[in-house]
Amino acid sequence: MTFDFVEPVVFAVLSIGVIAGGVAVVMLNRITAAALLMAFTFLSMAGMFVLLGAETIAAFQVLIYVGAITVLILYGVMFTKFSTSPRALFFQKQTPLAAVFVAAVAVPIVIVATLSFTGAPPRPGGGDLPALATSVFTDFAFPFEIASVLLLAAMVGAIVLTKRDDQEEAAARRRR
Amino acid sequence: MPDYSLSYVYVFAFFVVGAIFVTLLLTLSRLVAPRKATKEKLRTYESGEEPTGQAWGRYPTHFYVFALLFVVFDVEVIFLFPWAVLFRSLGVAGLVEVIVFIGILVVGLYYAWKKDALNWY
Amino acid sequence: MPVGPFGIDPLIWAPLRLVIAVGLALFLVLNGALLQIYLERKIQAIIQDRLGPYHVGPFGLLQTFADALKLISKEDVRAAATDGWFFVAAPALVFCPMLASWAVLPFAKDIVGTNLNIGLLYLTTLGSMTVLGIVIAGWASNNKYALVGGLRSAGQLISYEIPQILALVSVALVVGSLSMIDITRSQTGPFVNVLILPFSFLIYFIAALAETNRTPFDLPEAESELVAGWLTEYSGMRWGTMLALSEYGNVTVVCAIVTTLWFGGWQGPGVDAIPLLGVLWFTLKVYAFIVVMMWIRATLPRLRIDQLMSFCWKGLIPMALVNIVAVATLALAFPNTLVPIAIANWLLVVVFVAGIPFFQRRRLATLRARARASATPAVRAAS
Amino acid sequence: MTVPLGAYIAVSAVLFFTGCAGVLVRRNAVVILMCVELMLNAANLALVAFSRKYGSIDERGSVFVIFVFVIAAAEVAVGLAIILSAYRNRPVVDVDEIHQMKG
Repeated sequence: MTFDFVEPVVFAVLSIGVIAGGVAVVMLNRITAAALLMAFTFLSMAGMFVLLGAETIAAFQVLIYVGAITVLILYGVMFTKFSTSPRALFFQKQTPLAAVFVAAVAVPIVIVATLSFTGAPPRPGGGDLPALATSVFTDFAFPFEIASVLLLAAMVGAIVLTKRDDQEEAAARRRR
Repeated sequence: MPDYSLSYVYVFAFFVVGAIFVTLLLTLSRLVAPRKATKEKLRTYESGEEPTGQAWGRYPTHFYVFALLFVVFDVEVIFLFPWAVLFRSLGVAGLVEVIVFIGILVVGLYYAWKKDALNWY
Repeated sequence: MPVGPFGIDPLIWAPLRLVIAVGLALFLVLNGALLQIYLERKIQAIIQDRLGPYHVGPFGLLQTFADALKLISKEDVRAAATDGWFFVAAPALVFCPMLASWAVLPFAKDIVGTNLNIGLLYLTTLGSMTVLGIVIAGWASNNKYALVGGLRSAGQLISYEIPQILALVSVALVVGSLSMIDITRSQTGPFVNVLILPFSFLIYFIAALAETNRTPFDLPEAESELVAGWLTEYSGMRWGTMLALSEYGNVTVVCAIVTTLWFGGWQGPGVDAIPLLGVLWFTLKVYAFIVVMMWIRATLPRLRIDQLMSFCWKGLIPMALVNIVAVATLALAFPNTLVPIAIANWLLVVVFVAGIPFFQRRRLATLRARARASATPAVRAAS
Repeated sequence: MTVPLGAYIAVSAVLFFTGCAGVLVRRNAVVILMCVELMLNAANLALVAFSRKYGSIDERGSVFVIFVFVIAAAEVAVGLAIILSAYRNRPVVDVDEIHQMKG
């Protein structure tokens, strides 16, 4: 008995999940629903990484995207009041224009990409962590340090942006 | 099937069993439990006070700083795990890199501390 | 013909292993919830010199069964203002990651769901998924208490996740692998990891108390302040899955992680002769930690939210980073022995435990000074 | 039977252009951030797929994915901070109305 049919089936299910989630994020009016479906897309994407044999990347994907970024975005949704009327969420004039533009660029690229990369399957098997660690800490040591500087800049910038407002608000409260 | 695929089939099976289990429990409860909804019963519970307005609105942004710091340190962690597994073969160079990395992020933590962003009002 | 563990054909053993692992996990979660609620009530009662449940069954043992039956047959009230699908999906979002954690936790030699290469990373990942369920639950309730409770709970969970993960990293540093089986096997005989890494154990255990909303960090669902926080609008079995099953399940999971990482997992006397004895040792160790958690609940008062946050960000996280750097440096400097790491770690424990009262006193002094400075002249004259 | 590389690239491209359309069409700033995340994720899929296929043992492509994670986290953190900051001054998250608040 062989289980060769499993991989294409799993791939098909995951790709439907990824694309349906992505389309839902674009189409849905309710932001919380969009955020949750974005998390769903990320989870399906993690499944694809597992299918490709990149288990470490899949774990990082869930850790960063589902665990951190989605929560951050949900926080952002909660701190802003959004309009619930459906038409308020879309540009009115640009919509057909954008659709035509994206379709014109996307369709050829998708077709070319699909047809040009046939051939041997990716190598599953997992165990990509040692290779990853070696690359990051030897060849990519400098980008690695730059990454920390980038994170520091993001941290400082975001704190400045949110803190300034807190002080202003506190000052306003004191004046009142 | 290779061992690798099998492991993740197991992981997936655990998730599916969890979902099925929750659904079963809730269905069982739905079959057994009475359902007599009244208008008063379905009102939002606000400690016995009259509920006023919706809860969805603006909340102060100091919550946000913690989420932000969490994201930054979470990203730090994804570098620490590969390093922790291989740090014996990476040797002193890897250790120095990671210490510099942690050091730069600790500067950010110190900045948040001094900016009074680590206080929850 | 290849022969798998226990002399069973591998082709049969593979699905059988899955069934055993899922079954054991579900059994532990269900049973654990029932038993832990009973234990919690009984231990609280003993410590507070009360009787606790004693009516239903011998020693009140059947009390929680009765409670569970009551929960199932209770009306499931869904307030009109709640947000449809999210409200329904939240319990599953909290429950599934908890159950999936059991996939990599070894009950005994060969009795484990799977042996992932990235077991520790997988556990961290699942821990971070729970937060999503809680935020969604708080949001979907459309209730101010629930939303504030959800935000507070999420803030607490994400904050304490960092020291938790950092503690795990220090274990990975010493063992050199992320696989739970390898970590268990690396602790032979009496030399369990807690002797080498007591400080990371301490950090993990404190953070785990916060992650599972146990006292002294149970303020996301503080009944007296937030009318049970993000669970306010949940009732009936929905509440049962959220709180009774998931929360107590999470308690069991973190205790199992502590057992596997720092206390040798299923290893114990007589395991080599009878492998199934490992399940017993594992369960006993897990329950020992659960009892410790209940003891802590009876002993310590609840923290305030700002104390909680500053304890994490100003105390635990810097100390955990120091711990990682110290462990890595010493492991590179003395590649053949773990004794320096152990000494450094015990020193860190002493510093940490001695430092808390010191910093507390200094903080109180600054607070008093600030209060004195900001007081009005009349108050100052009066005092 | 296995999945060819082209299938992964196709999924990646479709997701990328979905995100692209979202950025162009939506006017809610938070949703635009989400769509940018989708695009980054699509790029990740392509990177990992190519890395598994053509990369030698050192996984260069996957390393880039890790750096993409860093950038995505930084971007969302600062982006949301800007949105919240703009929102503080005037309670609006629609990008075509934010330009009204000059100075």
